[in-house]
Amino acid sequence: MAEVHLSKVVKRYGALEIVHGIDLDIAHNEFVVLVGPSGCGKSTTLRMIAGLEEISGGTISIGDRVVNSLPPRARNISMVFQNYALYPHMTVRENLGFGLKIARQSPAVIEQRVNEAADILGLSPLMDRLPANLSGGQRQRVAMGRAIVRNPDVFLFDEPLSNLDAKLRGQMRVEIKKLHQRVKTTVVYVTHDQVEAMTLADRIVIMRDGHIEQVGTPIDLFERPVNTFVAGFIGSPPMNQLEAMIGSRPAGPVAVLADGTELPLPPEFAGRVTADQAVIVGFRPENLYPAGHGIPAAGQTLDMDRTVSLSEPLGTETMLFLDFGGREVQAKMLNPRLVAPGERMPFKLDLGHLHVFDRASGKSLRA
Amino acid sequence: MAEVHLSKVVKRYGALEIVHGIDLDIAHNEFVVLVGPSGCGKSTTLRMIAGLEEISGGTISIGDRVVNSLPPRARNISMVFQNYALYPHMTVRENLGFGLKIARQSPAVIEQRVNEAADILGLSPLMDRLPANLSGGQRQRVAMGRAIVRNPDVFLFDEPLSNLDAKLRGQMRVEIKKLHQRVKTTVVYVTHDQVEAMTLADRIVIMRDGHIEQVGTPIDLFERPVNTFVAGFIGSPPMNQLEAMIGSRPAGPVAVLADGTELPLPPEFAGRVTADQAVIVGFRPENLYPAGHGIPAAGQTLDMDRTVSLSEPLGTETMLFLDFGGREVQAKMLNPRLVAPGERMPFKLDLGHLHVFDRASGKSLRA
Amino acid sequence: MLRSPRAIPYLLLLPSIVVIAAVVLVPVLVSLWSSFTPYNLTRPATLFTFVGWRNYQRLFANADFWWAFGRTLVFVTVALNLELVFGLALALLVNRVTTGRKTIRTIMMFPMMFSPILVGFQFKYVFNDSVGILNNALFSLGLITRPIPWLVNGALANFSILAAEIWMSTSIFAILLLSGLLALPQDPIEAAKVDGCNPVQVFRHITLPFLMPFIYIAMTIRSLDVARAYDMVRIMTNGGPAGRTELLWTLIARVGYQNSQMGMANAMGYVSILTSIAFTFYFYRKLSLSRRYMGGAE
Amino acid sequence: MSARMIEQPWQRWAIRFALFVALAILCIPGLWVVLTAFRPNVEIMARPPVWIPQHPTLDNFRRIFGLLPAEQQGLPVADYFRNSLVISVTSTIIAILVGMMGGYAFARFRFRGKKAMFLGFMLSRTVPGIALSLPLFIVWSRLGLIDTKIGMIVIYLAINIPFTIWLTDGFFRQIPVDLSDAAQIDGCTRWQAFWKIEFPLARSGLASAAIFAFLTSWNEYALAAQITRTTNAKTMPVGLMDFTAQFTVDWAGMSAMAVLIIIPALILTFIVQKHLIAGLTFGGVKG
Amino acid sequence: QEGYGKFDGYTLKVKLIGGTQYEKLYTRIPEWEKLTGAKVDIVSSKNHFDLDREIKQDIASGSISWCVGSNHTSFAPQYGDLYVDLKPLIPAETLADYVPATLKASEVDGRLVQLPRVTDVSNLYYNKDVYENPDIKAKYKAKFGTDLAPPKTYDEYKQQVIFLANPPNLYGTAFPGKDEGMTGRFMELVRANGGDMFDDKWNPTFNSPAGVAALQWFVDIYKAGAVPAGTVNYTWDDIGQAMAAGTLAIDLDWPGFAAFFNDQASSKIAGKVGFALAPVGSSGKRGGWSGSHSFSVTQACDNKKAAVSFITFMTNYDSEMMEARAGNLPTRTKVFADVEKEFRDKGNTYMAEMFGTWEKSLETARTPPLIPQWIEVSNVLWPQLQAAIVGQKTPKEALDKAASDAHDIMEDAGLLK
Ligand SMILES: Nc1ncnc2c1ncn2[C@@H]1O[C@H](COP(=O)(O)OP(=O)(O)OP(=O)(O)O)[C@@H](O)[C@H]1O
Ligand SMILES: Nc1ncnc2c1ncn2[C@@H]1O[C@H](COP(=O)(O)OP(=O)(O)OP(=O)(O)O)[C@@H](O)[C@H]1O
Ligand SMILES: [Mg+2]
Ligand SMILES: [Mg+2]
Repeated sequence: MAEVHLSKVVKRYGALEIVHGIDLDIAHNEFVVLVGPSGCGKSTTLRMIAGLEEISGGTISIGDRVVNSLPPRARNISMVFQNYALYPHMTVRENLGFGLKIARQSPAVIEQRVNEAADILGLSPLMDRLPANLSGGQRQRVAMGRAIVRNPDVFLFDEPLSNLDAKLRGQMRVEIKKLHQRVKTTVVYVTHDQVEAMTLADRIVIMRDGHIEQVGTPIDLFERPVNTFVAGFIGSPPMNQLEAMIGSRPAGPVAVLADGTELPLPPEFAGRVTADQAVIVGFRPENLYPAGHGIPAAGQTLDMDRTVSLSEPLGTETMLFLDFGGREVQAKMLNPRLVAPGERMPFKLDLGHLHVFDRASGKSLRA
Repeated sequence: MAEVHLSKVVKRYGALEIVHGIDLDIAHNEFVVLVGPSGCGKSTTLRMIAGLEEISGGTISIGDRVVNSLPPRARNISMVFQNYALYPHMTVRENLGFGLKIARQSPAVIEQRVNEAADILGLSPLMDRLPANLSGGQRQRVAMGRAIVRNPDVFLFDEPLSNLDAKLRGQMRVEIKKLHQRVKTTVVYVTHDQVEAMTLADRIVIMRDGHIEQVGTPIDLFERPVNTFVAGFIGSPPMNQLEAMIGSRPAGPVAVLADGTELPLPPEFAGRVTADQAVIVGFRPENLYPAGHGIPAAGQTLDMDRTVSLSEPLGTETMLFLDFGGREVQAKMLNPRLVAPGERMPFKLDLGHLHVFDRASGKSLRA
Repeated sequence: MLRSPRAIPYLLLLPSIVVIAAVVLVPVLVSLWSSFTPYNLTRPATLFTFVGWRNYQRLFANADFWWAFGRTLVFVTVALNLELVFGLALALLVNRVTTGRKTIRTIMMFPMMFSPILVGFQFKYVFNDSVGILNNALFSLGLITRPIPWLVNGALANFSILAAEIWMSTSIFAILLLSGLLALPQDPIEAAKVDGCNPVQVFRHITLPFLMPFIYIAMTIRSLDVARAYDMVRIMTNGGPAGRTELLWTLIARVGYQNSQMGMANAMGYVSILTSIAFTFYFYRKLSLSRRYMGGAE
Repeated sequence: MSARMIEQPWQRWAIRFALFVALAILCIPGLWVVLTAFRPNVEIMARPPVWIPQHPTLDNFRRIFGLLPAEQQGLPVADYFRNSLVISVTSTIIAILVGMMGGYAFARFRFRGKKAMFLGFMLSRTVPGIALSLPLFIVWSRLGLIDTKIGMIVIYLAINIPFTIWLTDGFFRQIPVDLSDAAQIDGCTRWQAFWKIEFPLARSGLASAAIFAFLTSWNEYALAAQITRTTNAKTMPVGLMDFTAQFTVDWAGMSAMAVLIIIPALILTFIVQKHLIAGLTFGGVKG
Repeated sequence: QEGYGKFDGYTLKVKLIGGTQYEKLYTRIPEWEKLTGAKVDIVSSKNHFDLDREIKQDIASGSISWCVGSNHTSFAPQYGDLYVDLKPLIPAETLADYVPATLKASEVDGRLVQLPRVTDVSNLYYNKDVYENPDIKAKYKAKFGTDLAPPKTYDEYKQQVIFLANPPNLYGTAFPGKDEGMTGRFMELVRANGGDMFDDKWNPTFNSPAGVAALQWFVDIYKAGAVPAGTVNYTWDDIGQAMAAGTLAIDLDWPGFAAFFNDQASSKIAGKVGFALAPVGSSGKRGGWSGSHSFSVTQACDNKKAAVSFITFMTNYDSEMMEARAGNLPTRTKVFADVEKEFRDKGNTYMAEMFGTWEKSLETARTPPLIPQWIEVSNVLWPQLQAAIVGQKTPKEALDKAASDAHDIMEDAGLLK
């Protein structure tokens, strides 16, 4: 049993406080993904859990032991370091097998486990190279392999796939998922990749500046971000966010944009907004689409003609940039065709998926 | 004028040949993105262009000078190293300003340019830190900043954004685009991010194992991959590829899958396939969708009921895994709803977007 | 030619080569020649009498020489290894402290400030059996009732000069290894901790391999440098009593300068050079192997 | 990353204790010499022993400087000191510069004859002093370098250069090549890249080499005794032997002189050792 | 007063023994410079052994560019014809002022290659705390039937030191156990026993019965614990320190220690030191090992007159008085009497007594064999002596081995007749 509990955990470097007393309970066998902007304290948090960084305040426990002053080796964890931290004097094979050797596994077991990991990671032809003679991605895979050959209580992954190509990353993602299902360990995983976060996580933890902003299942975070930060952070391209004032209309409250456009709010906001409240209205690019080139909205839409200022074709979809409500917003065009900048097109905004946040606090006004 | 020409460039480490004589012409002011699986020789190629790696064979020229034996500083390039290579004993400010100082720019100019870059990169509060006291992403931004403060003839970027969060990465992408437009330099850019590749590149170069597989505009590569490798590499999730035999039917050639399913081929393949030819048929997950949850196909579809074995909700879309043609394939469900594994749904396969490759050579059979 | 990049390493090495050649090469050739002559210091003309291998033949038949030779080998081996172990331990300790680091390091190097001759006198008095401080201390503590003749008994005398040598040189190892420790990368150590290593295992599997190149460098430097101990040994025992602490260096110096038989002394010198070369070669091989992983050109 | 590791209090104390013991062992024989310098001779090797000086005195120092009425003639300590300082400092600086160049060449370049040269430098140190001293003396006397500071400086260079080369070679190898690559991309010549990037990063290594080189020259006796003769070039350790006569050794005076030798060495070492810095290359490269 | 000549503008290069004990004399150099108008350039100033090594190097490298060198009777034979014969250069009447035996000992092959500056010979110092202790005296008397007084013979010496030893606080005596000191003390006893180191034909004879008896004497007192066990490693300074520390009852030692032993600041036995003549051996003679520090003039000197003037000045009456006042044995007959008187007048009977005692012993004093090979022979001899003393060999075995090695050396040198 390896649940991980962080309670009021603080990290200071000298006078500089980096992590401001975070609380987090991770259940046994849970897969938690940590996301957040660069420099928000993700790695530091992992390193504190691993025991590599002194904890300036609060407690961390693994299982039912408070581990604050336990050395890393007593915590039974595996970690993929953001900067790999390979053993430069050992070959790939030795790097992979080192943890097992220390755990006094028999050579046969080591051999087998190492080869297995190497196969998964596509490292087999490189087993006798030194890290210095590997490419960036190959090094990262070695770092990954070193973690997965072991059977720890907790896996800590710090951006383990960031330097791999999309295809390999996809494969690895599946392998990690399998691994997690097979060995039933607790995983804390840092990533900047939205797809990874969404597909792997049981729960996602969003950090900002050493605080936790929201914890929840992927879909939760995606559909019910508690504030503008989370809304802007989850989903790529990010949610369009526009300043607006609440107006009350007979049919219900509307959001009045800077250019006077009125967006009728979904019924769930009735009673949660007050007239003349300064708010932020958000909608994802997916919900703004050229007519006929999107997922037809289930409910009401706002229809308009807009000039496209820039288009970014991505293959099966194209991102379109256009002015709306006094700002540049992004729209997503499925079933794409070539769009030249300057082209005027009819757009539809799916009003059923509007998000509304209080402008002062940034907090979501949804239930 | 800084076009870059690689002609029969070979790189060997001892007896091991890593780059096998590649040819590549990059026009002045072109933005070329290098993609390829981990370890295929992207970094090596950049480093040879930069003059950091001896060229074992062939020639590289920048502008109209053959630079094979010119030292790096004579080539007037900026480079972001995959492993950052920050000056550990200099503060962020000094790291950023170093190149300018060496070029004997006046302190005022240095100050201004460094601050500008720091602003773009969000490094301003960290200017007096040493690299050792930065987070991974912050280090990467310093590496990036060091390159962009200068005005070189050629920019070389080696996975410059891999450790940044999606939001920042989006911003940075825009900045790079702006930079490129402003200073009119030639850029060679290595990335594993499909969106980056698609949005930034004038042309994408796909490498595999030290060879160039295909060079073309992003849309070109996406829509007309020359072989199964490119088809599988561009697009995420990757194209579904199934083994099939060509059968000839009165209505035109069909691909017969392992389970006997027949897929009528788009008309463009008529005359390009022969009966009983062993082929690979490919289609992107976007073109296989639960009825009502996809972009309605323009032409013919294949309709079928299938059991979903696994679903991965990603927010605005959900990936579904199902058996088809004797293999597990991925389908994309737009306008998603919760799908439980085991649920049986009606699927549509858009037959207008089929790709067909010769099975032996992997080559595309399209014109 | 000189401007071509290929010349750069040679240019960089040129000053070193010139100095070494000037100071070492010519003298070495002269002394090599003289080892084939009956060269006597006070009779310069003897430098031009060639006697072939006579000096060497006599040498090989000389039991005293071989005793001194063997004793020197043992002395060097034991001294170096102990100094290494102590120096390493010291460096590791000093590396761990965070407060008063500068002072502690300086104190650590304290014995290095002592000129070897001074160390000779110092330890001669320390080990003096009747008025030396060691025996005095042992008496005061009531540990002995009869003075211990440190510099007389064969084993004790060798122990004593060994102790002096170790005292004098452990710091050198410590400082060289400390600077190696300072350059130690932190990442692999952290990785090893996470991989389950206890401090000893971290040391064994990470720290030590990283230090190995520095250890070999320090070993090489010291193995060639122990001859510094000559000044010290000469003053402490000058090889006595009854040749029990005779080392090559005391023997050679006595033969060469006191007895004026430079030719013979140089022959002895060459036997020891050949041994040193073997040592050096061994260390060089080890060094190259141990830093295979390091950056830099092979 | 300069992580501060988890360390139990008992560990901290154990380390402090072990260190204290180690330093005590290192210091006591030396401190005894220092104390001797401040004792009258009666106390030095007395039976029963006198541990703490009962009658501390500066007479031993006064004697050195000729300040005692009985001894009008002091030793030319000022000259010895000047010679020692000039010789040691100059030879150290040059040895570090020249050796560093060599070390850099070995660490960063491939070239023909590299192994042979590296070995050659090593082998140059295998020659025992005795085989060197006389021929060296002969050559030096032909060149007029006997009893000159230059003569000593050159000799110490030859002693100090080889190990400076090995040591700096080791340290330059520890510095990721990518850093100098980055500097060259930033427009540096190789020379600039060296001075601005690699040199500062090799600082610890250079400092330890410098300390070692300096103390070696500062304390060297055998060759100095041979090549130097007068106040022109005689160094402090040779001056130390002024306290030995045919039948006597003035141990008190010698100890006082030793103190005079040790103090400047301590000061210089203290100054230089601040460059021994941990983790100079941390944070530079990833992986 | 002698005339010292005029050498205006000439620079005399000299190579002098250095060290605090010897340099006091050099304060007189300016006076000579004033007298003669010459300048003195001290091209080297080193201790005894280093100076020897340096001179050998100069010979080897052919770089004799100096005129005057410090010398010593033990070293002089090695230098061959480096130095001139002074007899023709110094007036006989001047030479007559020196102690004849000392001057004689300064000759090598009949050539006066050096002008002696201070002489050394050993006599007994004893600790009055021990020798005048009624308790000890009574016990001694009870045991041997004679009064306890400084020994007259080596046998008595042995008996006393064994009796008096009470380690670790008090030893009977100590002797230098290595290097030339060991050889010298042995030689002294061999000669006192009627033997010698070589016969007329330069055959080593120290393994004669007289030699064996001499070595046996050392072995006996060593075995009996009358000397510190470490004595085999002692050199003069160790013995001096031990004596000054009050841990020796009696000490056969050099005159230079007299002042040291009586100095409150350096010695615990100050005021309690007595002198006695060195004991005699079985032949009834004293062994009297002596040697002198001296000055020599090189053959290569370009102005031998100036050089001779310099060395005469440095050993003239005033110079010698200066040396004597510092406690060194002068080499001029008159100075002995004068300095003794001077000390007595000043109430320093201690030093006066010292000069009296030592002057007596000079008559029978002898140098080691004045041959270049002496040091080399000594170097084969003392390790063997040590071997016997520490019980590794019998005296006979040890001496036979040394004699055979010495024989080889003499043969190689072509000295054997
Ligand atoms: N010093 C070396 N010796 C031998 N092989 C090397 C050396 N350096 C790199 N390689 C090999 O060269 C190949 C190309 O390396 P390169 O760094 O160019 O890959 P890459 O395309 O940048 O990969 P990544 O995306 O993982 O960074 C890799 O297979 C790598 O293992
Ligand atoms: N040694 C240090 N001293 C001071 N500040 C530090 C130190 N190490 C890290 N920091 C700061 O702590 C903050 C958190 O760092 P951390 O490495 O945890 O970020 P992160 O969330 O992992 O970011 P990234 O995604 O960029 O890796 C950063 O702002 C960083 O600048
Ligand atoms: Mg991080
Ligand atoms: Mg790469």
